[in-house]
Amino acid sequence: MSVEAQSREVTAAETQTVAAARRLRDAQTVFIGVGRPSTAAILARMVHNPDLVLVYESGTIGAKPFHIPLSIGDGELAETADAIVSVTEMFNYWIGAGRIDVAFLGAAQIDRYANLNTTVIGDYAQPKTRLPGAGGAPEIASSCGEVIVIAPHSPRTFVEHLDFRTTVGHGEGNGTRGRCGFTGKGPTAVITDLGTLEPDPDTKELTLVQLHLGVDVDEVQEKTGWRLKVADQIRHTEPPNERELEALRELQSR
Amino acid sequence: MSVEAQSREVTAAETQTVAAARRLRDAQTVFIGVGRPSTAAILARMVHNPDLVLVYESGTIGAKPFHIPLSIGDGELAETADAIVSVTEMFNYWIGAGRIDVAFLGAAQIDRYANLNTTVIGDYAQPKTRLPGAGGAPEIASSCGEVIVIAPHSPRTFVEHLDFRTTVGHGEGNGTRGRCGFTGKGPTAVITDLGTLEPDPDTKELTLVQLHLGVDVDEVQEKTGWRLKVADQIRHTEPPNERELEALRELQSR
Amino acid sequence: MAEVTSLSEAVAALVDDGDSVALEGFTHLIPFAAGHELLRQGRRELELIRMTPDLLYDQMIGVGSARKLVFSYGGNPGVGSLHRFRDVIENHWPHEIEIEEHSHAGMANRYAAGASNMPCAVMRGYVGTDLVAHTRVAGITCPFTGEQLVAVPALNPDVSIIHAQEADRDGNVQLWGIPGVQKEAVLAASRSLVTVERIVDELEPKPGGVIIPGWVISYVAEAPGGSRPSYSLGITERDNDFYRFWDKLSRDRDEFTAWMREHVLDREAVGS
Amino acid sequence: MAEVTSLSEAVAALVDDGDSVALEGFTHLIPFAAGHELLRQGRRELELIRMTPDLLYDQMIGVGSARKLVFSYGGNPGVGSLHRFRDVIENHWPHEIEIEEHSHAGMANRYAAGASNMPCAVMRGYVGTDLVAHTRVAGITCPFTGEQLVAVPALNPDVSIIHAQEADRDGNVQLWGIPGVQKEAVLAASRSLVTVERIVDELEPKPGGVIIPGWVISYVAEAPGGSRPSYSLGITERDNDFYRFWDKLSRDRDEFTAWMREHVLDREAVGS
Repeated sequence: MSVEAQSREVTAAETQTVAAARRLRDAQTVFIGVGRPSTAAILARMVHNPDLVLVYESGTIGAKPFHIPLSIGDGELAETADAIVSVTEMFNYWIGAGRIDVAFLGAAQIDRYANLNTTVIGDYAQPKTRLPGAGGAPEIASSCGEVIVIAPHSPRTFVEHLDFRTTVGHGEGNGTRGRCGFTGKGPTAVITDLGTLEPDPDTKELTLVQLHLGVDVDEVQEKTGWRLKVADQIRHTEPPNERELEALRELQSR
Repeated sequence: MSVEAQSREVTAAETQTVAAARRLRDAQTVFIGVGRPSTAAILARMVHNPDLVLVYESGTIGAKPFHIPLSIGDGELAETADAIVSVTEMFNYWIGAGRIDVAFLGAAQIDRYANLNTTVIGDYAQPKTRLPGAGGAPEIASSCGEVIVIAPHSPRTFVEHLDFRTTVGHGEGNGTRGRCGFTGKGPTAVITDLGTLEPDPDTKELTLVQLHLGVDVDEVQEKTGWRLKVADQIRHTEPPNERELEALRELQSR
Repeated sequence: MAEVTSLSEAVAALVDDGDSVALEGFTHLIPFAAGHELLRQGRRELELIRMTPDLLYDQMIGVGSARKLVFSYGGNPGVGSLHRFRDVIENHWPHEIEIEEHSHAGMANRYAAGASNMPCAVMRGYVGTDLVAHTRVAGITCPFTGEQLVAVPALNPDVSIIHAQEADRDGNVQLWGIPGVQKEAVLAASRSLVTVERIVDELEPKPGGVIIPGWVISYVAEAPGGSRPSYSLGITERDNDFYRFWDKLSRDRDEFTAWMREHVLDREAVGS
Repeated sequence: MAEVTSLSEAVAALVDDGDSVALEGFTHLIPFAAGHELLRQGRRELELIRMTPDLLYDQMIGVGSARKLVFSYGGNPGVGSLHRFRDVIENHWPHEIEIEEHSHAGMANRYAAGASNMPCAVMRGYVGTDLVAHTRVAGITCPFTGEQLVAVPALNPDVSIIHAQEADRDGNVQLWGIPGVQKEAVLAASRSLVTVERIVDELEPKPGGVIIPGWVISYVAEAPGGSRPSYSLGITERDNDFYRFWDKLSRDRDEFTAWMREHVLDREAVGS
């Protein structure tokens, strides 16, 4: 693999996935949906945190998939789980009770306070695009220890105003979560294919803190639908190292 | 057994147990505690209703004990059950949901409206006798299809006023259960070692409707702590037949 | 005791036009065969209830059997959109339907309340979202702490239909693997049908096995492969390729209609 | 991850005087060994929580370790009275304690609320009984139907202790047979201990097996026979004769005290 790994350029998607995986280094448990979040969590178990407990909303706790699952209920998740519980128990005893350290969420729209829309584009009654809906996101975001949003960086996704607020990130800014009685910290990072945004400690407004290799601030601003807050000292994402890259490519080739 | 069965006189306890078992002829499911109710239900499965589903509050559904269990959680109940559920599920999904046709309950005190006391004799704060308490009885009595009370007939048990109302039978008479929002019919019979009482259809006051062999109304009245209502046409309990008696004695000898 | 009969007889006896029907199965054990039989029997005006509509409800909505849809996540898991689901909401094709959507936590608690014969369930959630203005949820206060919580109304379908691995001849059912909300759905419904991969002389309790006694089930019908393209753990595998195939096929109304006629409507019932 | 250690070390690390402690196990899997170790370590002023106090709490109350008792059924199952339980309430021997009693349904829902990190649970029950005047229950109205329901406060013990058949070396626990409210008790508590019959290299999922992951448990300790005279299904049998024997022995304060000294207080911890 090593040679092959060298022989190919690192893609933005790979950088994004690795950046997400690294965030799980110190987590005990992670809640994940399908797609890139699932890939990142499996990668983290391979490289950064072998004891990481993967929890899927299908009720599988401690799943150890060898392949990247297509659905959150693939047979391999059930076969490799430490425990399988009903969906009711999952949301009441595990998610709602706040037992999960980190949750990965995606979104079709995200605003400057990391509130998420997965319901509709356009008007609710007459939507331009009907999206899948809430799923587990609202309660996952309110109860899990922290939320990491993984989204493609484009003006269509990073919008000034959500068409529908499906999931509360930081609401109208600092204080909203407290007023709502949420137990979790909410979004602590938004990881895109261009870089990483984190909420400002005081205002909770998303701030660009990290750029992936070869990306500059102007490009990120261009692809963000509001006047982006940028950290004074902007860091560069450490590129995927060989071990991470080999593991990720090997995983995706399974 | 037959000869032996003939050779011994039928005891009042045997008549009471058989009378209780016969009440389960048409039931699909019965909820039982330990002691005589359990014996009666097992006897009913042996003689009157082989498909009867025995449900114990320990969470065992469809238990088929060969021996009379000492506790409601004996290993044999778990080993022979169709399904075992948590106590939370038992009370929410099964008892509270009203899925059980008949429940057998006992009591230290019972009043003329078949309300039950299993909490204290005397004052609550300074009881003369502290009894075990409610257990599952209040919700069993409110939610099961009907309740059959099995109790020894004595003035200490059949009292004018309960020292504590642990479980509502018919409350202050007809209408109480409706006002409380109970879904089940409540007590439909009280079976004692002397006879059977049933609530009056209009007033719900317990009425003596059946006398066991060799018992007369005066004796029942003597052992009842209030002026007992007696049915115009009082029936005599059909004595245990040979099959019932043999089965009961064989069961108790296991 | 459940009556063990054929899938077509069970569906005919259980479901009327206009009924509220929950066909549950959380990714795993989705009762496709039963849903297809509903369509073959021409049931209409149904209130279709499912946490995850998945391909099955995409198909049922697309052929016009639904009057209302109650759900919490209407996507093709891991693939993308459900195109018939989108088309009926975005363009009212084949006709307009009513929708009621919740979060997964809300739907799961609604089923649990229904199974407990409670009028509602109390939980935390929905707060601060636009869902509150568009669905049935209400505030309720904890009498001990004063905390503001939310209540969701119990879900009690006229009919619930699930798929399981096994039943015995008395209609006692065992399923294992991801249990989802199937037990709750059956216990919450007025009437129920469980289709099974196989009927056995005696259920042998399995690790992770969930037993549903036959006396709380109306009908049991044998339907081998009845969860395809979903799966029945240990017996069939999830057909992930079909989920990808559906993404392409279902984009086009005519292709969808032709496919449904050929592969569902003009077919015989499984196990009949 | 749970720390796998000895019973005496786990109890010393977990429980302080004055704590609220739930030792659960519904007839089955009652953690006698752990309760006895609490007594040997001289814990006092405990708030003891159990649906069914059973012989274990009769012993713990009788030696004076309790400040308060929270329960729903204080009898010797199938035998009769718990004499130490009666003596402390009727005669304040060895000292006065506070009691809080509920119905089984109330206690089970309180544990479930605690496990869900909810402040209360909503149910039907208590209505029309004298319990309402003597325990913590409050009316609450369904916002959809207007039905008057009751709420019970969540139960969140400082420490929950249960017994199970098996654990692996990471502290993942499996129990089977009657599961009672043990999972809820562990999830509702701030800290927890699970004693097990045996520690195995790998848990093999059993029919009816309930798995509690090690990462929600504080300590796991091996305690073979640790549920006697209760039982661990498949490993030990319930000692019904001892339950009958206790009925006679425990009537007399001196005989009780002597027996406890000889068989519990002066003994070594199991598995230590």
